[in-house]
Amino acid sequence: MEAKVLIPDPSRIKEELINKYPAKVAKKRSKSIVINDPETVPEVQANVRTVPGIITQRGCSYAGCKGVVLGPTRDIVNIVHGPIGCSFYAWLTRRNQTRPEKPTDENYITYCFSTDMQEEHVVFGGEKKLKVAIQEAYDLFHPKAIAIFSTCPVGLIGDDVHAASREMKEKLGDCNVFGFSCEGYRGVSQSAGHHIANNGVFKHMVGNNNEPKAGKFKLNLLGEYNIGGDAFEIERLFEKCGITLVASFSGNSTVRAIENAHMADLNVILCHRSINYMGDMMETKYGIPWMKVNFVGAESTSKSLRKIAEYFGDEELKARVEAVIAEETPKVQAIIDEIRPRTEGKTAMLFVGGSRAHHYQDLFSELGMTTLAAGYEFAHRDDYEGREVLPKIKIDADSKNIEELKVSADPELYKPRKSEAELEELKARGLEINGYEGMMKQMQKKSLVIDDVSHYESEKLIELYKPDIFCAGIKEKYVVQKMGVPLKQLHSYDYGGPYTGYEGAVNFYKDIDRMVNNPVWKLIKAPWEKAGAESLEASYVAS
Amino acid sequence: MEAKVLIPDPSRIKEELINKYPAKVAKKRSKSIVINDPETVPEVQANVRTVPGIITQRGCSYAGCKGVVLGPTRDIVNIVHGPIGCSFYAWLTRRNQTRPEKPTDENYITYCFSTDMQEEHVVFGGEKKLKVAIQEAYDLFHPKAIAIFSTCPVGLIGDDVHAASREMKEKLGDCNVFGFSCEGYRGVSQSAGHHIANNGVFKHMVGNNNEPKAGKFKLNLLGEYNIGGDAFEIERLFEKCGITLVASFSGNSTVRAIENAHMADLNVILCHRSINYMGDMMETKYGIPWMKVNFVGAESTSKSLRKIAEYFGDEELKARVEAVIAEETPKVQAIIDEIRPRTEGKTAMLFVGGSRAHHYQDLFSELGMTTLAAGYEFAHRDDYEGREVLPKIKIDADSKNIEELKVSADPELYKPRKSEAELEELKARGLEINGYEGMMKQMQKKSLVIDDVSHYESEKLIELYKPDIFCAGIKEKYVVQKMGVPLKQLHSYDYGGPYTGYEGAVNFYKDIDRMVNNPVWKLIKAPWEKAGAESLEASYVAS
Amino acid sequence: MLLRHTPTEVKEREGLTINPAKTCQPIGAMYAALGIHGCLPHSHGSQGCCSYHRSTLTRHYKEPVMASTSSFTEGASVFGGQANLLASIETIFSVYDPEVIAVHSTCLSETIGDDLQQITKKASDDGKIPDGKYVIYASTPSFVGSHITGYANMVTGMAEQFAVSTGEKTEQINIVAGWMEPSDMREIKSIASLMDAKIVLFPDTSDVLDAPQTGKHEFYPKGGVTIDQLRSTGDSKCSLALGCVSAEPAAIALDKKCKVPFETLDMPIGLSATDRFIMALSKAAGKPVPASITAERGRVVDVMADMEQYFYGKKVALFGDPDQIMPLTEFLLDLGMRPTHIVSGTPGLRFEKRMKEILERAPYANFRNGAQADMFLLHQWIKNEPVDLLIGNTYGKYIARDENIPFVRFGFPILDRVGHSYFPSVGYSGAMRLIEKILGVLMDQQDRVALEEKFELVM
Amino acid sequence: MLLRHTPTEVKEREGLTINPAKTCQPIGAMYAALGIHGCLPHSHGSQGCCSYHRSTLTRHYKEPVMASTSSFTEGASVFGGQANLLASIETIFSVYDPEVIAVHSTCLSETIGDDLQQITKKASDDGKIPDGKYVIYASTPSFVGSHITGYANMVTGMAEQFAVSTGEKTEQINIVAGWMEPSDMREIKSIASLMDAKIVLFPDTSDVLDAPQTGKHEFYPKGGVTIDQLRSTGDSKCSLALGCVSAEPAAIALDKKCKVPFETLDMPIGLSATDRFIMALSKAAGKPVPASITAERGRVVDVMADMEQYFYGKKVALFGDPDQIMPLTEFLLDLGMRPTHIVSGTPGLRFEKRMKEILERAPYANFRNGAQADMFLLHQWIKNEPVDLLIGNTYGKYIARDENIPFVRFGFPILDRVGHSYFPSVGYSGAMRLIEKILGVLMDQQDRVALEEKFELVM
Repeated sequence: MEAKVLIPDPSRIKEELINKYPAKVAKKRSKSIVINDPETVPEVQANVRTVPGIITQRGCSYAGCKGVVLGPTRDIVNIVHGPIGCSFYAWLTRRNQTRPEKPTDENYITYCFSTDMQEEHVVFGGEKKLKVAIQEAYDLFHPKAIAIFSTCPVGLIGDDVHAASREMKEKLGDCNVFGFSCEGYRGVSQSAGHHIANNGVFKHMVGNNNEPKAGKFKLNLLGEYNIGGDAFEIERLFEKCGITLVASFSGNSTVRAIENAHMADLNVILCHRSINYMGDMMETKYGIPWMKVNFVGAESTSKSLRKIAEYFGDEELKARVEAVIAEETPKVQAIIDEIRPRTEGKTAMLFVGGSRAHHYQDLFSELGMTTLAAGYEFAHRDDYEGREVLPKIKIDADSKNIEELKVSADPELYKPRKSEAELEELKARGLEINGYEGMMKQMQKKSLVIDDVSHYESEKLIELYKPDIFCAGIKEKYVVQKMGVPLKQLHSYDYGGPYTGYEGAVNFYKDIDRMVNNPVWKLIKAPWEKAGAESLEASYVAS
Repeated sequence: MEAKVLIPDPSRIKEELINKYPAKVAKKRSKSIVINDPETVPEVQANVRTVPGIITQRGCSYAGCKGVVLGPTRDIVNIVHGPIGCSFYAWLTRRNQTRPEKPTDENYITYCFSTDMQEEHVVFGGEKKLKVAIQEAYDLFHPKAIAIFSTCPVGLIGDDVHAASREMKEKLGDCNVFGFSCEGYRGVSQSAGHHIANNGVFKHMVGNNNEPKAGKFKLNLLGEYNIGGDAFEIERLFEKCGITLVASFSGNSTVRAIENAHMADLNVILCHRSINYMGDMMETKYGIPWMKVNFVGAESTSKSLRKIAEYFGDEELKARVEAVIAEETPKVQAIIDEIRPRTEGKTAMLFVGGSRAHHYQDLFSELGMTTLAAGYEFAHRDDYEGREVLPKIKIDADSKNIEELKVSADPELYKPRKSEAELEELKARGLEINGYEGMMKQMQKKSLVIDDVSHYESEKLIELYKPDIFCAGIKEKYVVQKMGVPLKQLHSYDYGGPYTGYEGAVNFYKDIDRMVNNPVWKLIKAPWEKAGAESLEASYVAS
Repeated sequence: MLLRHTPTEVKEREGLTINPAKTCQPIGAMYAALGIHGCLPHSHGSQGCCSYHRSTLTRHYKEPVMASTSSFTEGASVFGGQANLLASIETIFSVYDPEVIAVHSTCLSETIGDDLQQITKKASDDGKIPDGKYVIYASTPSFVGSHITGYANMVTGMAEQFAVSTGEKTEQINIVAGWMEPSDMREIKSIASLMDAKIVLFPDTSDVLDAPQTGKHEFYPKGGVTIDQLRSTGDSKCSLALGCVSAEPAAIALDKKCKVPFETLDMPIGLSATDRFIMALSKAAGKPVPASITAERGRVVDVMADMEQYFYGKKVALFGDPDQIMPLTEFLLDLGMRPTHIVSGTPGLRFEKRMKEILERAPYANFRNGAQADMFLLHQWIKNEPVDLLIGNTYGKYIARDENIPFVRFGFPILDRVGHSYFPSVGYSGAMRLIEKILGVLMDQQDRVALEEKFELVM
Repeated sequence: MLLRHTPTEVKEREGLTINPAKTCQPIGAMYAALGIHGCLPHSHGSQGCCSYHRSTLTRHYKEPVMASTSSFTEGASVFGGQANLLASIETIFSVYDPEVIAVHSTCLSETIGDDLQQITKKASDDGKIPDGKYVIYASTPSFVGSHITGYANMVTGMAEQFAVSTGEKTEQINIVAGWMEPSDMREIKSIASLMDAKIVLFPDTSDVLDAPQTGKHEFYPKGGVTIDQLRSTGDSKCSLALGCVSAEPAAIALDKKCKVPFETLDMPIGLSATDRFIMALSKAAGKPVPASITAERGRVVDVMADMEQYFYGKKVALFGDPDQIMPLTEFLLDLGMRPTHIVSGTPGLRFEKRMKEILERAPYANFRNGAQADMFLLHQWIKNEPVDLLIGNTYGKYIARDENIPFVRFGFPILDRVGHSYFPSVGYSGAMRLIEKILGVLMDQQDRVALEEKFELVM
């Protein structure tokens, strides 16, 4: 990838970013601010505590567990055990779209359930209330599954949500009830919650439904939460290609599908950060290999479809994939051709999530735009540097607190989908099985990589680089826009999307074109604030 | 009818009403302001010029012709020949509802057509433009009929709309084209326009369609314009009773129906003022008697249905009418019983139209409310004093200008529906055939009757009588309400209705209850404007 | 379908106007006259005109609209209306006691050739005008121009017939209000007051056509430009005419009569037109723009930036009056929208020229004004190229319903909603209101048509 | 159906809250703190709280919402959060340089028993608070009350921790703002200024959460009550608390600490509550009510009278926060409407008592607040007795769509429309806006469902 724009000297910039911090803070932050070299891939400090008092983008473990991973599945009644707020804030705000097959099918995505813990429960314990709540939910809805999410006080006061869940599961008989110890203080960010969620889903759901699934090329979509309908577009492409989607983790998904996931022959991972645990555990227990894919960007989509076809090694599938690509890409190209002259040479920054800051660079690249700086909100080093760095990552106190499931091959269900030899051959042909090379190898030299960027650093970056667009989340949106720079939300897509696949790429091109070229940015200054505004005294000439 | 409320001395009030006028004006107005005596029925000066400069409720001849009579029929393309305003103001503002049988049926009620006369046409004549307009309307819509309405300049510049219409009718072949010389300056009010409209409809439409109409009890509804759906309710009752409506003049009506009207056996007249000409002419030409009816008020509705049954003299019909009355009235009574305690003893004034100021007194009476004063906007003496006064009415210059059609019995179609003897017998049984007794005989003694009330007089009346409700039109609505008195619009019904029949009565009761008892009237004074508002200095006591 | 007979195919018409996007002069003159304190508008014609104009204005404002008429009958039409007008003047002063009667003509009195100047002079000569009272007039033939023309003519009449030049210029700035709402006039005065600019605004219908409920009918409500103020306009240092069609003629008249120089501006609707108005007022007054105005502007731009995605590229059809349509079109462009079809029944080269300038940014736009530039044509255009939004007066609701188009009521008349007379459309506050309204209907539509899985919580 | 699983039959629940009509304390504290000039709100808890609160406030205001967090991890949760808060204070003053840090607790820090008073004292003792800078705090456990409680607690904290009594009373009147929009606070100040009443309003988020677009991010926007003003509240002659739930506690605190007598009023929403506010302010200031306010009131009554038919007897369901619901319910009654179903998640006897008084005029009304008084229950009530109008925050749109009910967004949060932060709902201007909004949706519905022959031009 070649630099389209001149990048300022990054070492000076790094200096500017940290020089206002107290010494200890500056020292810590400097390890998370890295000048990229795609060849050598320097180490990025990641997945460490945010300095208290720093204005961070990060959320909590509960957000990662309930908000990100479990929330999108439509037919689980997700009860948040705790004071009302946690459940309220996660109510429909993530735009996980879902489309039941029949209008009468279960769909609780629009509901918000909470035990609404009061002071007496903090003092005397909330398990009893939780069990009443589970019973009431069951009586009202008779759902297939009820999941319980622990908020901060729950762990501290000693409520055992797992015991309560087991008891109620037993009592109800036909409803799977399970809990998550995803208190907000666990770990250092949402990331802890993803891990906890993966563990729970793996333990309590995957493998419950051994019904064989029809289809020749069966896979699971891991880490696709169907924000703005992303999964719909991928589903469309899979269907066109003749690929069978067994389960999606967890956008537009159902309990029965996830319980059936182990019947697939491949896991494709979109959001590496939030779900790679699941890929690994399913490989170990059931023998299903996983592959990192990316459906963000037209080229990436084509590449990902080809990788899937390559994995299955079926000529008919390969031909069909090629036919789909040939059918879809010209429409995309036509749009690119129209828009690119207006976006070419512009610059972007992406500080968001745990995978999106990587994936969306492809779309900007397709628009001829350069990524000046990027970073994740809750990623680990492997997301930056690639999974080869995994053995080198030190486990700190915060990570140690997150349960690491002991998984072994299932005596009955373990069945390696590919032999060792086949896997080796696939790898030799360039398929990165069970691997992910991270973001930095794909970013240009001298671009900045910053983990857990702070508000202060964001403002400085904008001041120093004056990017044409900044990608982050809702908390950053209006701050950045106040500086006259459009901000694209990459969590909620600014209520647009989908951005996956070919249709999504077109949506994104149009949105970025609109944002960077919007007439409004030229209207910010009032005429009287502009240099050279005429003097106040007017002179009139009578006719 | 007994007085429910004490009426102030009307002679003093009459004094107050006119004492601010210049002497000549006062003298003129005093003849139109009459203290009623239902026994003697004093003469009311009516249908005379409004004094220039006086703020009057009245409109013009065009309004009466196009707005009132011709407007409601859905499948005539009504082209207003003149500057744009006249057509614009009459565009949909009268709430003449219409319900085509099929969704694809002709319905031009939502359209506004004008020749949009410009200065050049005033100078050089507008007939050519008119003919082009007719042709364009024909080419666009292929309507059954096109009617042309002359506005003020047309007559003055000498455009002959009748000749142009004849020419175009001939040219188009399958479209009835006819004109009206209803320039705004003709006559003294809308009333002139009604007469002109009646003449035109009679000449150009009635009798064109000799198709026999099925049904045993066939009648036309004259002077019902389906404002707010009034005609729908009457149609509902007719259908329930087994009465066949041949044509309505002209609400919810069609060209074909009106052309067929002479096949009916009875004309019932609702709005005596606007349409009595038609009743007389059809009697003369076709031998169809007419009867004044009133479907405003539950009791009046029952009475009118009975009168119709009596006219046809059929026992089965009479029984059916009684059954309908028995079915409908209890619902009405239940509502009256609930509402009347809240309206009993309240007072009303009605200054509106040419029949409504009479009819609506029945509804108020059903609510236990007293009419203190009433008058018409554009009526003639017969509407006040009864048709027996007709021979005594002097024809003045303004009336003389309105064409009086010479009508005689149709050699082929004249067929007296009732013999002289039958008619005499019906009259003897109390059926007022071809007659109307007017408003004053039904109003209580000492109530005021005022023709063409002026704005000044209205304000004075409100000041002096403080009525609980005032009935008039949109121009008066907010003036009166500013005085803290609710005004019920009896042209547009305040966008409510229907008010005819039983359902209409219920609607009206509810509306009046709502208006006179609305909490808003108690909120007019701010607390600090009220007598005894506490002093400005507050004293606080610290706890 | 409410307008089921409107065909998609557009054919040029020459004789027939269908569903007009204008009405006639006298109503404009009546409206303008209500903006003088203590004034009774008088319609010199047959009763119907006065009745129709009062009714339409009343429906739009839901307020008393007092006006008298010469009540022509056939006789007057033949022999001339002088007697009627003289009688009217006498009756009016004795019964309604106004400060001033503002007479406007009608197609009727114009066709028969009544000369208002001569008749009012005669009334004066005959002593029918009490001391200290006035009768002014404007010639407003219905067969020329539109209601906007009538408004402009009456405002010009005010300037011509009241303004006096004493020879001593004051620091006062005349602001000639184009046809706008009472709320708009209130807002203009509020802006001038914030800027500490000494202005006289005329006409001024605020506190006239938005009078409070007090339990008493004030025949002449508290508002309106006073006669003293009108007289003083001749000594003002300059005039700002807000609207090249409805306001400029009065400014020209003042310049001609009293040598008051003027600048003509678009009516301050939307961001850019308000920017120009603020700049012009600041310059004319020699006062800097106060921070509070700059901040208010900044809030508008803020919302424009934050909500840009909902505006961008949306096609808009609009109809109405020139001085409102021009800046509104520009505002739509500033919002990133596409003004696609535009009609106005009001003719005029000045209007056409300015629209051409504005539409340089929208070469795709259909625009027509004057003859047969009616809502029937607009509807046909929409059928040929559908739009995302319709803006116009209440009559637009028929098109909006038939074609399922989000609809923002704007202009005159608005007969079926309240708010226009209380909340301004001019200035930055007005721009914010327009933004809220436009966003509101677009988002309501999005919410209405969204598939269940696409129904958005956050927007 | 978006809420397809909500059954019509109402069953009492004790454990489960579904679709809450409230959220938790800390967000209220954060919002209140933003109403102090130069203040950085600080969330003493895990990161998620701060992130969620900032996100929700940002979505509601579409404005920057800056706040920091103690970023608890498991260690802090076990060993106490003192170290995190001390470190936060140090970092914040050096990096973000606020005038004041306003710390609020969370369920986490409350459960482990962190004592904010003690920690902030330690920060002060340790010299971590620069001279002339402040750290204030409020205890806002999420498991008590609601977001409204948190707001009240932080406002009380402001009063308690800043107010100073010098012994010399001033002519100043404290106005304690209940939870209202920046636009509302701006309007309160504008009313006071019209009345020439010397007031200090706190908190005051105007010019903070409605900041202009300037091309520059002002970390501490121009608005907010200043620390000097807050200090001066102790000498004020009296306090008016606008809202017995969200504002009164601060007024009581001022009375206790500095002997400032107070009067508690309903938030001035709608006609009657505004009447009482104007009267109270007039009395407190010893100033007559200016004619312009009386006229503005009269315009509201005028529209109420003129449009009464559209309101009368219409059934309304509403949900939201106590200090808004109470006067709104009263206003609906003044409009002749029938408030039929009302829920609020916020508990409280004061609230219940006042609602009971107001609902004496509506004995038919269903009202519940506190535990399980949620939108699920409201929806069930609506299924049992349908309504003509729904009023509440954005979450109401799901019920509105499912049940085809006209919907007016009012309260917190509004995530899918703009306007609430720019146009006030309080005062007479706010009453006019509410009227326009309510009429708008009712009439839109009428237009939508009307048969073609019943489609009205004039309304």
